[in-house]
Amino acid sequence: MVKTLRNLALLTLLWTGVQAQAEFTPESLGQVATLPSPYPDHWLIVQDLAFNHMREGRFYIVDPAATTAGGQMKGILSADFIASLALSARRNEIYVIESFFARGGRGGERTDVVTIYDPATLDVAGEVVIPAKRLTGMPNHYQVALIDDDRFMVVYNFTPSQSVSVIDLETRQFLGEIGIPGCAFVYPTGRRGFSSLCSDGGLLTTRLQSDGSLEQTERLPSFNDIAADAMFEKPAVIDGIAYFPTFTGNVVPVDLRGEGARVGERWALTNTAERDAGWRPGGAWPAIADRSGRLYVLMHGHGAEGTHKDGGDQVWVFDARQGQRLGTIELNDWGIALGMSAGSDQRLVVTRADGGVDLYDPRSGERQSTLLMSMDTPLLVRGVR
Amino acid sequence: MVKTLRNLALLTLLWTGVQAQAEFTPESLGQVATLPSPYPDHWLIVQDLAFNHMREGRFYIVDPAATTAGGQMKGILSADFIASLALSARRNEIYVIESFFARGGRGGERTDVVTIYDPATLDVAGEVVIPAKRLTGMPNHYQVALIDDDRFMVVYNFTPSQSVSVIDLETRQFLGEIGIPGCAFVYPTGRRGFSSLCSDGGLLTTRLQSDGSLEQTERLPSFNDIAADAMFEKPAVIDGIAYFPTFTGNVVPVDLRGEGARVGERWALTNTAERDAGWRPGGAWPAIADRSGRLYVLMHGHGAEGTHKDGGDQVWVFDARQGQRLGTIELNDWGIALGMSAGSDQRLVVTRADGGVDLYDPRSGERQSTLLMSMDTPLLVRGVR
Amino acid sequence: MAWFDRISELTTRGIARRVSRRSWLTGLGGVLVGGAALPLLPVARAATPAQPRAEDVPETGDPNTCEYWRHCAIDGFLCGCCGGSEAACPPGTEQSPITWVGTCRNPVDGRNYVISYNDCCGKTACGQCQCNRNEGDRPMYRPDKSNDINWCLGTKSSLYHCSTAVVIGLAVE
Amino acid sequence: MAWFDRISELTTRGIARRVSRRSWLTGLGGVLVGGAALPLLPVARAATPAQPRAEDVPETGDPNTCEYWRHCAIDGFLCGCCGGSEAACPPGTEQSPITWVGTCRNPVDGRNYVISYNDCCGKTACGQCQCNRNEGDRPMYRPDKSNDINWCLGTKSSLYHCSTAVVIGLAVE
Repeated sequence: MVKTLRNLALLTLLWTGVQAQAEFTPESLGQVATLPSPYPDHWLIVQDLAFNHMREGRFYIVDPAATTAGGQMKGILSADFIASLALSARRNEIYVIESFFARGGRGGERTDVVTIYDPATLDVAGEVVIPAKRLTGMPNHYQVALIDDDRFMVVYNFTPSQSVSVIDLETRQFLGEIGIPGCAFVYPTGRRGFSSLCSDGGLLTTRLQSDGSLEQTERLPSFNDIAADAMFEKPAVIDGIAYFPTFTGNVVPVDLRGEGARVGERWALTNTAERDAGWRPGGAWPAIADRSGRLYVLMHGHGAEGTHKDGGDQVWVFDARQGQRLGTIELNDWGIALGMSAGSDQRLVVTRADGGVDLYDPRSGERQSTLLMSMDTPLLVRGVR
Repeated sequence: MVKTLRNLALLTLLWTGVQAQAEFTPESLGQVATLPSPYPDHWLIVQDLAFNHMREGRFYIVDPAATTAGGQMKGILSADFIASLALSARRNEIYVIESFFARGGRGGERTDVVTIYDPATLDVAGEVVIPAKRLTGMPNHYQVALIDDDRFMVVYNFTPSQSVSVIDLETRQFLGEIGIPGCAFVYPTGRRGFSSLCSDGGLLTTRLQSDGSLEQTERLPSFNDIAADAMFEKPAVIDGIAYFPTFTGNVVPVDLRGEGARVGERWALTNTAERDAGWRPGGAWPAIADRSGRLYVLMHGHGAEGTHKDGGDQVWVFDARQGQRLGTIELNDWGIALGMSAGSDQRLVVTRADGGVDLYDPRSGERQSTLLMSMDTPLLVRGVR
Repeated sequence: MAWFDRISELTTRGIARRVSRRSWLTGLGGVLVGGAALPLLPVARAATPAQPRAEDVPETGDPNTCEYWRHCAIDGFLCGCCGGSEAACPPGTEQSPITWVGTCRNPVDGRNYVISYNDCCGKTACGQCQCNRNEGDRPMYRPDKSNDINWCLGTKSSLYHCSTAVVIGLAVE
Repeated sequence: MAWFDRISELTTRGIARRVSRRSWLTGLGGVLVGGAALPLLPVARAATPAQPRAEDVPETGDPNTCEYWRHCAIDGFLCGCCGGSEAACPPGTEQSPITWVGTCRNPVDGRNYVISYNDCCGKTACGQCQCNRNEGDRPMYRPDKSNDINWCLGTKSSLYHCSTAVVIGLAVE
């Protein structure tokens, strides 16, 4: 896991009167650690917003199975001004979409960049400068999407005009901007499209041509009662179907597999008694799925108007296709966001209200471990693919 | 203290169905607070390194007499990458010397800048780009100096070549670089000069001509036994005489009033018994003076090699000219750096090891107040002139 | 502006906050989320002659706390803790001309006021007095109602420093 | 690299650290600060054939703690907590070719080793495992002995990420 610095002649400055000893072979200078490729299934990527220092956010690459803080921390990617991240296994690249200010903490010209990392070395493999228009705000996994087999990246812009920037990852070029007026975010749809949720309660699907230009858009009329029961903009996706929880405790499935999005039949997370007791979903990422099709929803009791970001102390488990409750996980500590590791032996990841990050066995509901590194404001956690 | 935004037509976006009410006059939008000019004597400037996020350091302008956190915080200046600060009453300007990176947390081109602030509005009044060579490291008040009646600023560079950048504050231009090989920092000397401490134990004085170019340099031979009893690079200055404490507990006065520096007679902070008990000065800023000529030194017992940054739990008070101990202040909490407010009713400011900042009455030795704002890693504190 | 940090907030203020806020604001939902169809383009309005702090609004409470009545939908650092006030930006910053608006009930007169949560911009995060309350807040696809968005838009710099809570009207009851 | 943050260190590790460190290292001062007159220009030395971790050096202790024997003059974030190790930089960073050196006593064999505290550069502060120990440290006007300096010099970027502690020699006794 360690490479020595290439053929650079290392200048070791010995200012002291130290002499080389025949008996002693010094350690190598210029060693830089590398990471396995691909990353093991169980690794995680944790986004630390560093909210009080948001120009200095970080993504941590973490091995949660290690038993020491140093063992868990595998690498760090800088993430300026509440960045977004995307992974491409096919391209073997990590993308960080971030914003820089020419005069730092006092502003100056803003430059938005897609930084391209080699996952094994974490070296910057390239960058694409994009219009300085990307949405900045609380992070959402669907501010960026990879479509067309990871050929194109689309980044959601808000100025407050709404559009996406299209990037060709093959040529590492910014291709252009496509308007999505009145709509937000990019949920991958079909082969080469993405859908966006709209302020009128509807949905817009945008399809690209093979050169990355606009092919066609399609609007669905309102199916989202934003005033009375808004859909979270944060779905859990299972086999191309996005399950959007709503503020008062329903789930709206949207099928994104075809060329156009299709809204499925909504179902309730709660029965009448539970709803009357105020059980509602909530948090910075309230729902996540595992590979078997189970849907995990972070729930709090006594919910009301304004509690939709409060997270919860329980995770309710559902069969997403059947809309059936399968069980309940009682969290050891209050959670505010959910994630899921990759692979066959998945872990449910819960970001805690106190800044900790816990891993639960999604079947037994037992807490198995807690991340040990020091973090400022970790929020969203994802698996490594 | 509040100005409304000049004649800009404010665009207030009312997306809601709210209607103007005849009975109701809305509050002004575009209000921006301003500060009194000059600042009251008792205000402080606190440097928060934000060590874990050093590209996002801050200088806080603080009224320590206020009784709430919000009342104490008068304004914030951003301070990128362990910045330096200088004040000019004559020019009515505040200067922050800082470093920006074109690609933020992952580096890119570095730009060093002298940012010029209007103290009343904290607006950026101008900037001077200087060579990206300034020393970065733990902060020292003498990384920057204003000389020639605040006409010129000199900034200490370390690449590791040692030099100063000369800035004309009148024209806001970088004039040039002057080498100070083997020497460090800039202690204002005479009318238009500065002195630097050298690695051979000597001292270099550099005098500028009236156009800011080099006039003459003068080297003093070694008077500083760096191995056995190094002078801190952090003096307390009284009427042009810099009192440098040493690691083992002496004081070396250096007279900087004339055209050349003159080394005075060293005296001891401790008697034999105290020295044997290991009483030594220490900290990130171990000594400070008040306007009456008293010298305050942060002291710890059981000192030894390597304890010189440990701060202390006592402040010893001396008559600096006589080298006589006047008294002892027992700190309520362990301190790591000293500061002093301006004016006639001065306060001794102690940065605590736990991140707090306390104010003591320098005469009675009583702690009078504690800063209430939330800070990451406050270190150096100074008065406002 | 519009950020949301459950972590430090829940940590510092405790879960109790949820309960008190919830009970205090019960019943406001209707007012908060009512309204006509969303205009897709911002409606600009020239500033009316105004005053630093509305004399018509009876005041109570500490403006530098999250519990202050105007803060029922605030998300970010309170400008009153950063050198400004609940209505004024700190020195050296610029108030964003566009933002989201909330509706908060004034406990003194029992009336609902429209609060404009204009962000102050051009300096990096203030880092003081972070609050997050979400009465009437909606997801970011409904930007006019979303406090998750950085509203430093239309300003010289999009750097977010802190948030104000300016009373700009009485809500239509 | 070379930073010093009394605050968080003393906060997290407590005043007790001072005492234990002091007693542990008593008597090393002479070795640490000895040496000839300071060369004004750095003396460059090509890297000798070397190995990732010296087999000649008997090891003990946890390299990710401040108390680890090689860390007697370290100042900054331990690279072993950032994705690297006590001798290797974390992925995506670059090791500074110039730095300050200290001399630390190895408690296993009782010998003094020369430690090169090379900083890892090109990413912003790691923020993990901050340490500050100052055996043999001298003020910044003696740069070869100062851990207060950001030693990300001669690297592509001067951004400081973390510090390594590489054994490069045996001290002349």
